[in-house]
Amino acid sequence: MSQKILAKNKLDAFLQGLCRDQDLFAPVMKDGKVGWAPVATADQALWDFSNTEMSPKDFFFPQTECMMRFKNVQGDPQGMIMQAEPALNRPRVLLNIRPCDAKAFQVLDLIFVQDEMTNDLYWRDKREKTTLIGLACNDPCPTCFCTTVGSNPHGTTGLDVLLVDLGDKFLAQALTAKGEALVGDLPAAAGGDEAKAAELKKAAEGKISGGVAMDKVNSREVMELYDAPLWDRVMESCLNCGTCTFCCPTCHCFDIQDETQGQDGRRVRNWDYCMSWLFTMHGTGHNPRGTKKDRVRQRFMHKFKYIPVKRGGEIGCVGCGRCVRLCPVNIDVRQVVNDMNA
Amino acid sequence: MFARRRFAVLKNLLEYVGIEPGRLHFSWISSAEAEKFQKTVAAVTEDVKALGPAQHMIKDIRKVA
Amino acid sequence: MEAIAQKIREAAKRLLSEGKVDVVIGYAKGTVPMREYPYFAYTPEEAENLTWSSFCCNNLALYTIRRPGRMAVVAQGCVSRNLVNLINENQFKRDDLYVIGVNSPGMVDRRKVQALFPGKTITEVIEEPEHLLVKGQGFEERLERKKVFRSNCLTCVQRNPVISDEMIGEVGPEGHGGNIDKVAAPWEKLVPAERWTEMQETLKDCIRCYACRDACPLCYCHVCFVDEAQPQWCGKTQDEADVATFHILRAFHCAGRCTDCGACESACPQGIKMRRLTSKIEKDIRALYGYRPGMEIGAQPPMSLFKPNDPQDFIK
Amino acid sequence: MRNTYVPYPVSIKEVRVETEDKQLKSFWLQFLNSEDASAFNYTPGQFAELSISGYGEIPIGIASSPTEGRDLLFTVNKVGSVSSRLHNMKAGDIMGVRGPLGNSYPLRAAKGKNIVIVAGGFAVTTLRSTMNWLLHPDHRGDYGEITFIYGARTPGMLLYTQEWTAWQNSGQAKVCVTVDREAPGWSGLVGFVPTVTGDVAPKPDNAIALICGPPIMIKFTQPVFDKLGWQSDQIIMSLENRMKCGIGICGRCNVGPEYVCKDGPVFTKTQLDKLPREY
Amino acid sequence: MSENAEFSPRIAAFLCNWCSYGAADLAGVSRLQYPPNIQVIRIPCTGRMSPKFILAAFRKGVDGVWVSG
Repeated sequence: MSQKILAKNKLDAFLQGLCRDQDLFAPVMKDGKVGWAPVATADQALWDFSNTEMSPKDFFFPQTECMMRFKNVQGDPQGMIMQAEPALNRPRVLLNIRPCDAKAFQVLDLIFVQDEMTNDLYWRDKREKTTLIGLACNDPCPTCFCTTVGSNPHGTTGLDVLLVDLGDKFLAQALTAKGEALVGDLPAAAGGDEAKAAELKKAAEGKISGGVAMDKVNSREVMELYDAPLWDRVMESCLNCGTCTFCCPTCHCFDIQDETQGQDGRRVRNWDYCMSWLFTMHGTGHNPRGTKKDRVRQRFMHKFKYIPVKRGGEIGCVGCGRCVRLCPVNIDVRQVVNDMNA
Repeated sequence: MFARRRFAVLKNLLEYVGIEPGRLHFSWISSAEAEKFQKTVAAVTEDVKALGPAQHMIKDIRKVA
Repeated sequence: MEAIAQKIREAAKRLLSEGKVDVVIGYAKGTVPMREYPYFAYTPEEAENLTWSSFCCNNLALYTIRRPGRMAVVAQGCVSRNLVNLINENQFKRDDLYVIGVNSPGMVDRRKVQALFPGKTITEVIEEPEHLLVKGQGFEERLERKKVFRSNCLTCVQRNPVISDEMIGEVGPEGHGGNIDKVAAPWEKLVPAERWTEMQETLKDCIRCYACRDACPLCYCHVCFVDEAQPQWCGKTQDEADVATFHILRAFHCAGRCTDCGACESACPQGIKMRRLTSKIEKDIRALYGYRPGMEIGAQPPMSLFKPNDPQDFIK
Repeated sequence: MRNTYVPYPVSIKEVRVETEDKQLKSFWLQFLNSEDASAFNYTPGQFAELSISGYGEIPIGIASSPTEGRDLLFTVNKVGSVSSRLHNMKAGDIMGVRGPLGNSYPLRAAKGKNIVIVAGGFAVTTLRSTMNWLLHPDHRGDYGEITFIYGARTPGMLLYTQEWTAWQNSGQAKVCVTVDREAPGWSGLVGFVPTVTGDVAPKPDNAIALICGPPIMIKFTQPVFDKLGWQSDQIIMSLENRMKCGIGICGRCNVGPEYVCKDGPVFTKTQLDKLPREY
Repeated sequence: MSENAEFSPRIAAFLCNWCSYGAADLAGVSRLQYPPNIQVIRIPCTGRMSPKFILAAFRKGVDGVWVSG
């Protein structure tokens, strides 16, 4: 695919083109935090930031999502019959998404869309109608460890276009037909630009100091890791709150509930988290993951063993480091995985 | 009597977050005070009526979510 | 600070090697700047990992709940008050607890520090007596510690532990100069409509992870009201009524018990200021019933008590 | 592409109280749309999410057999809010069914073999489906000896009495029904399922066993099979875990890497031996 | 509801079984007229009253709550 140049003084024109028929979102600074918001001009968006505080997964998998509605009247011909909510009516562009977050969507594609039965139309619809324009990381944070879990600060997986900040301009790499359509009209890059981008990539990779080793985790059996003694220490300080799962770009557990209000009713799904004791509680009172240890172990086993076993080696972690930064008791996923690998 | 302390704190808290004081009422009525009951119902209804329909704390599931 | 940390380690080693306690619960150095984490030392060797700094923001009293055996807890003023609370609420016996008391230097709010360097990555923070030396990619700056205290530490009234079996370092002065009554209940001056808007603004980023609840040493119910399913008191959605229900009831459950330790705000991944709610309750309890939680073993919690002359103007 | 979260609308055709404590009721459900009925292709061992608008969904094993026609049978224990609501519903009410979900008993792979079925309590539902399927004239000839062992606490707690009596009388299968303790009017077997299984002593040669029941029954039945020389891959069990989506996404029913809703609920003992006991 | 119609509030009334509920009963027996806006929920004692009930009532859309012992 083609390599183009997007000059920084041409950004507004480029963004205008993007938001003509689509909703355009980008990271912005709000109350001292980096979050996502609709933008129309280049100066509204952030171009120099580490990453958004929360993962952008709620664009495809909102924390609260109405799935169906029904008329809450038994006896009415249409009463009590579930009708799916309409699909997204306008396509979207996410600008300046980080490569790790884009990679996470591809991991989630493997889970939300597996076959004819396991085929989440809510997820798929939004994925298909969204274009992802990535912004390569030239300055990874000390908590980033993407290169050790199969991702990269300049990674292209899951993106339609990757922008690399070359100082006075961006190198725009089209990665899909959708991306090609967006940047096709831009001037072509010169050999020197690509070489500079390659240098920046190498430098960025070099800045990632910490990381995880996975070789032994991969070769060990499920039960060997499950019974390992490390979990007794990992769980000790854990609060069993939902922070790590809610900020995580690949965590995707949810709960489905019905709500009624007079003659209206809806079925809605909300993010849920494996740290909650209620999550697996049976109606009979039996709980298969009844202790804090079971629940803490589940999160790490799910990401680093269960998903790889089931999804052809793909890891359920992209190394964004959000959980490391936000965990109220500083449970560091890098340490946990390295202990699993010890 | 224990409830009284709880109600006091709760009433203050709800007022504090912006629920109009007139929306929440407490009263003591003994089972013999039918007239006080009648009067209190009327007073409570008047107070709430004066405030108009509630605006806060209502969960509206018809909204898009 | 390091001298105190050294003394804590020595005390812990002594307690563990003499077999006085099974575990020492303290803080260890975190893997990211400005974040120490709760640490459990079972052996004198493990006690080497204990530390003390102005980033010890978790309330360790939390970990004593339903924990069998004899434990020692590193406790500054607020933690000790929560320990007293728990003893008064019969969660464990005073005899099973050994308090390693420390005067709190006032803990630092890492969000306040970060806010001074927007968009920049802080890689290291070094403690100096009155200052913090903040280092990052391409910058280095010295901050006055007092300017970046957690808000609750600024208005703290109990820096020294109320109970301790052993005091580490000196008993220091109480208070940091802030006046709680001036900052508590910030919405009181607003009209009702503005108050509701302010609350929505405060809570708008809440992701319902319940870290505030889970980090709080008051919240030890087996089944929290938000987890009750039949009937469900609080919906799980992001609807403002559901979010507000959670925060209002959580705050209410702290009535007469909250020590304003700030663990909730420090735990929140979104930086929500939920003390705007709890400080109102703390203030009311003081004004109405003249009570400060956790100051004295054996004190009756105000919400399980009544006096014939309690205020009741609001009741018709 | 069909939205697999949206249940098919069905109406309740018939409600039957199954047990003396009235905690179990059976529901025959009829599809409102005939194309939905044809789309719902299932085999014994699968389950479906019963959807009651305003209350939610519960995963329940399908008790009918596809050989019985298009209507579906579910037997539901009253425990939570959805099942309690269902127990209060009557013929003609509209609800929903989503499925079929999960895998099924490996009956086609077991052609030519003897089959031993062990059921305890109300876990007999999908095994009722299996028995009806096996005894159907189209299938009976494909299998050897069929043994059906079923136990409940009291005679009044036994489900589908008419049906198993008919199987017994047909001579097509060896039917051993037992209750835990002597009871007035009960002339059949008395004793726990594991004991009865030991007495019947099914032979492992060219056979598979399908076991479904409460964990305690499974725990004590397994050693009986081991003693009789059965291999782990001959023993097939059906698990239950809390579920929501039913299609392997929502994350709560997994046992290790396997999702009970999608990769199960039917597992061989060989598979389960390699998995955490999170069920 | 049309704009002109007079607003008729919905009020959840939590009444203690031994006090106000009895008073309500007596009011009924005595044929005392009172506004029909209240929906009565009988509670065994005011001590059973939980703040959860009050918030739940508001969430369900009542315009006012009245608790009476």
